[in-house]
Amino acid sequence: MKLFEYEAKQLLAKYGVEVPPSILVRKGEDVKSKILEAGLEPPVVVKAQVLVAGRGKAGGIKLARSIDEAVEIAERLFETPIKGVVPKLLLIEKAVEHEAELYTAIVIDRSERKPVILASRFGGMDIEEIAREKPESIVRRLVDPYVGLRQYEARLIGKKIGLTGKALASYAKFLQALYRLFTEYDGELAESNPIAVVGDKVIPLDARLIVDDNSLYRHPELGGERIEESGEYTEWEVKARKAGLTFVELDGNIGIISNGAGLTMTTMDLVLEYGGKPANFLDIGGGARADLVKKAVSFLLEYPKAEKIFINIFGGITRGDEVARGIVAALRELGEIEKPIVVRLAGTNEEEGRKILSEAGINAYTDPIEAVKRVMEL
Amino acid sequence: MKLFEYEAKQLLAKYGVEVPPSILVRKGEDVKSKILEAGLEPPVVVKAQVLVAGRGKAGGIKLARSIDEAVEIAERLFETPIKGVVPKLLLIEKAVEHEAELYTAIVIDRSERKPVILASRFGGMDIEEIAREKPESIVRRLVDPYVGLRQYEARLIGKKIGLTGKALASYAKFLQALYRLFTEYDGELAESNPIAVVGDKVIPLDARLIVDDNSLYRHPELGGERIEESGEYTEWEVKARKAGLTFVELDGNIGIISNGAGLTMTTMDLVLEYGGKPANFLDIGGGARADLVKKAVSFLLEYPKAEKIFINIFGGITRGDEVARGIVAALRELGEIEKPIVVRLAGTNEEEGRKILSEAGINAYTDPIEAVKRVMEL
Amino acid sequence: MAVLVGEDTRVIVQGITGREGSFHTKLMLEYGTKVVAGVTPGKGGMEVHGVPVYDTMEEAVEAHPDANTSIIFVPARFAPDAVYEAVDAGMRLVVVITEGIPVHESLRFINYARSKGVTVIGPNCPGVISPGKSKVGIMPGHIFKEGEVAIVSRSGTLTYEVAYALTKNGIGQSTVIGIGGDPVIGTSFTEALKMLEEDPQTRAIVLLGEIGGDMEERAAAMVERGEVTKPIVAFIAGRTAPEGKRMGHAGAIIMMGSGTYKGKVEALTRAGIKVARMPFDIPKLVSEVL
Amino acid sequence: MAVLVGEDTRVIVQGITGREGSFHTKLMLEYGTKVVAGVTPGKGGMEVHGVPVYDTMEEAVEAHPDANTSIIFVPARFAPDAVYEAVDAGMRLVVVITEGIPVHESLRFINYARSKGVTVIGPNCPGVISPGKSKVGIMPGHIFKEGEVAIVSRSGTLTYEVAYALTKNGIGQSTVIGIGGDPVIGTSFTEALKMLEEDPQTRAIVLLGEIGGDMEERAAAMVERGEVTKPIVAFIAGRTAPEGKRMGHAGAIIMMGSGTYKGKVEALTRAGIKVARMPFDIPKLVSEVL
Repeated sequence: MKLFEYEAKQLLAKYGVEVPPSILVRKGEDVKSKILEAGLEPPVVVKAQVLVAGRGKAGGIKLARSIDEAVEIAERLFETPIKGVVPKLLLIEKAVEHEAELYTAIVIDRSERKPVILASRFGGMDIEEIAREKPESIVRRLVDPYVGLRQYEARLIGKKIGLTGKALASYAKFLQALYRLFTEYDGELAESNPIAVVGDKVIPLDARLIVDDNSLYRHPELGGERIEESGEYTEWEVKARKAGLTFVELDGNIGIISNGAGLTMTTMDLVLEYGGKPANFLDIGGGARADLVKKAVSFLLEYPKAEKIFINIFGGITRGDEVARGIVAALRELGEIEKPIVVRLAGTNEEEGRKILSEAGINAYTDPIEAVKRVMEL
Repeated sequence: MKLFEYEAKQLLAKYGVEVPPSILVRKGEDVKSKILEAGLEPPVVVKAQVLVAGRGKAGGIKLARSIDEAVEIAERLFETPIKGVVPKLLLIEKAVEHEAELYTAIVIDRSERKPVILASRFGGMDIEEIAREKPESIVRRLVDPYVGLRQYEARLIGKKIGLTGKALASYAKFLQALYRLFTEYDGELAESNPIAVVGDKVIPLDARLIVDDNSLYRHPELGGERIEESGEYTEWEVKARKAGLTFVELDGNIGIISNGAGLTMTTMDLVLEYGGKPANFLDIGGGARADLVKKAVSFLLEYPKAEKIFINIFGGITRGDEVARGIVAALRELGEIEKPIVVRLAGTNEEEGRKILSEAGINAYTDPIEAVKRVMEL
Repeated sequence: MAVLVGEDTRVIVQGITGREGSFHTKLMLEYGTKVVAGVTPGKGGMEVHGVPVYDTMEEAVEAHPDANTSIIFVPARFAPDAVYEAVDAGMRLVVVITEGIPVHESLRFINYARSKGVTVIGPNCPGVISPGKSKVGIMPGHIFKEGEVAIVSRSGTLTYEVAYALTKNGIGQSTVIGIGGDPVIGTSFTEALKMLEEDPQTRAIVLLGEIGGDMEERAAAMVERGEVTKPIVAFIAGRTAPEGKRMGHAGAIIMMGSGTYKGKVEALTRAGIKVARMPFDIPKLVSEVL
Repeated sequence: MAVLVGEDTRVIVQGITGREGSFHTKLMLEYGTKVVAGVTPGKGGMEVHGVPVYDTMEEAVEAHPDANTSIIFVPARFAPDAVYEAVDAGMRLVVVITEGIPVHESLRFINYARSKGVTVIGPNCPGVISPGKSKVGIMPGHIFKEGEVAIVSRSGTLTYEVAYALTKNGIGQSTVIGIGGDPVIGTSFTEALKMLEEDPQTRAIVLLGEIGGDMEERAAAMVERGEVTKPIVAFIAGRTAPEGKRMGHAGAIIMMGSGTYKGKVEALTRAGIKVARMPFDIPKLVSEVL
């Protein structure tokens, strides 16, 4: 789950990092009086609080040299979709004059199974751009998850991206706070770009935090998933997530339900191979029970892009009988079947499942290729 | 530094441990109305908040069956020294009926360099008593300081001291909180004795925490050392600690100043060996500068038990010239020297020190035995 | 021979009294796996399908000192604890079936296990089977057949699909390892390949990858360096997956342009590995290299 | 031969620009110790008594790849960090002079160093000297003399006293190790004895203990088990110390009736170790066993 910039900055501030003075405004609020109340003097930066990537380039960040200009920009931003998402919140922040811009991110190195810090003296650009244009500027350092990021390591990284003296000490402190944010909030990514160098100190001008969805149960203070606000999901994806389904919308017309990410993707590939186009990815995961299967089938029956439905299940922890019961229940509830459905069933409790389906008049395939061919015929 | 029971319990409560409902009363407060206000129903336990060991046996903990009795006990306790310390605070706590009492402590195992948990099903007794009478009941478990105390380990310990079901789960939760207290507050000791087993859960009836003095700089919320309140120190020891001196009062008449704990103790042993009795232990530590030495000498000049003063310095990180300057400054300030002083000086910058002393009319010895013999002659 | 699990495998099931734990204990027993004990805190003294249940791993190991492998069905919040308990109890292999474990927890327990020399498979994986010898996982046993081809895979169900196809074509398997779909897992492709390279029973290896991460690229580099000499046939799921979308598995996402289908296939091909267009082509390709 | 420090020792001083760091760098250089570099963050580029100063250990090691030993004079709040930095920079021996480090920090960095195979001496210690070869510590060099008797001690100044007495009596020292006065230290008596037992230069060992803890008892047990065969003479400071009072060192406290003078002397005597009544008796006792 992505946090908004202002949330990530609040957390950094909690860990002792100096962030620019700012106010948060909601649509309909009196921007001018809020700015005056807070004593925020221009120039200020008005920033759309949206979760899409590349917000700046998409016009979501604007400099205002006067309060009136800030008000005007704010009004405009509240009406402007940023990569399709209209901001509900704006962060109005004191513009910070600075000498240099740095880049720092913390992610997990999958093969080392350790957090890794990426830092560069070339902030402002995104990391792919830096990697392409100034690869030698990127400092990488693995962190022992049990020991944490030692101060000396933070200093060493700061030194390698060109800092010295008090600014170096300030960066080291900032980096330790960013690491703390990353670990205490189960970060998949903690990033600040750019980080401004202002005389003796560094100040993060932007901050991003992506929290591991699996950890959300232990961060109730984050208020749960921002499915709609995230801008990551289409209307049907939002619906699916709210229903607890792992669903990705695609452009074709063949609805797909499968179990396991690998098999679901392979089912997509298979449909394509036989000349079809998948309308979606829908993975019921491992160990799905009848009610989840029913929910998935009902969802695709309603999902307009799916003109026909291909259910491809190979049971391991998922049991064929549960799958069959779910399919039957969904069809029964809908009354009249409006869309053709092809089922392929193999693996755990395959026989029991096949029996349940055949009693409901559905003939399940064993061979996936025969099944996909049937899908194409319908 | 020892924390008061009520402080340790507040910290445990912060970590989610259920502690008995209680109020804290100060001398002069209206105990009755405070009890009524808090809705504390008798029976209650009135407990002197003092830091001496064996408070219960010394009469510092009393059960009151009515509010009036509680008031009466409180009044009495405020007048009663517990092992020499008159309590300034009382904790009045709801008495908890319980089926069993457990013992649990966490300390550091010096040779393993790891925290170690000690637990026994025989709470109420102190650990030496348990070790003597029921040694087989003591469960010991080392904890990896990087991994921390895992829940399964807490459960395993609970099981080994006879808990099952929900009470076991409650104990495991309690023990993880106690471990957290121990590590987050730099404990030398975190102890709860007894821990009451009350149906489905455990409730700590007492709690102790000794915080490593070296760590106090990072626990400012604890409010610094409780030198006087601790009851650990004599009047002169309190004075010394406030002056920043490492001083222990003893029964003899020969004042001792030395550098390093080992050498200071050895100097005590040496005085005894030659028929004298040390009046104190005063270790100026490593790297003492002139002002500290001056402070130490001035202190012993004032300290009445010290009829004569034996200064035994072997310099390493401590330099002879600094020591000499300190001695000379102290004597100069006092004007007339009232007490005989014998100085033995060896090690780093020995020559420079000897020169400074001889210029001030003091003849420093090289040989400690000659020096101690001279002390005995004076 | 086979790797990871075999005739000597003696299993303790952690979370044996739960729905999945109990169900798959039954299936493992039916397959012939030697499940010697189960653990569920607070359920000590019970039996599940004839397997004695203990409150703690310590007690289970005390009663069954030959136990060397644990399989974990414990819910995500408690699964990390179960891994530490298994490692501390002296297991040599810990198979973590559980899905949904926070990745920071996984990286901590994987580092811990590795520091003690213990192999972790998973989390979020189907487990390991050495057909005819031992099954420590949730895969349907009847689709496998003993033989000489190893499978190592990021995806559970895709593994079954391929194993089934091999079996139908008369090609048996030495060991099938479902390494798991999470971004951080205990045993990666390269580590699994290293084991299989040294296994005398294994003559060829099927590698089933997915988009996301760089494990397939690392495996390819290892082959290019000459560290794996046995023939490998690969398949990568997600050819048609769009960028920036998480395809079910947390690990299966093309981010910042890396981890693409194309990049993976190119790296594998460059290393001389045959990449199947569809998983159903694998039996044929395997026959060619055997 | 000697142990821990010798002719091959190349020292980096961490905290070299501080008062103590600079002063003792001078004394170590005068003694002949090969101090190759110093580190103080923010002071890179300076020189201290001709020794080049770097901002980080990494830079120091890059410029002086022969460095193998660090000595730490950094203030207590920053000293733990300095230890991690030294360990990560590849030092084989880290001598921590600093006093006042929180014990939870010490136990963490000691566990860390040990996991990397690095020896820590201290904290709160005078360091190590192999007379005539190298001095990595704060002890006054002139009181030592090269020879065949090792000293291992919890107390700095007491060590000097005894070394001085030995030297005056013509008895030289192989290596003198001040292990430190804190409750948790990197190298204990038993670990030091193990090294000295294997050192060909060392013919006898002087062990200087204190009240508190059970390190002396453990050393005695080790001797009883026959793991140390060289003759040992011991002295325990604190015969006249009262119970429950901390005698300067955090480690020197008789608590719960354990760690007493009497208990330690009995354990040592039972193991056949001669215990001197006063440190000044040690030279005579050593002469008898040499």
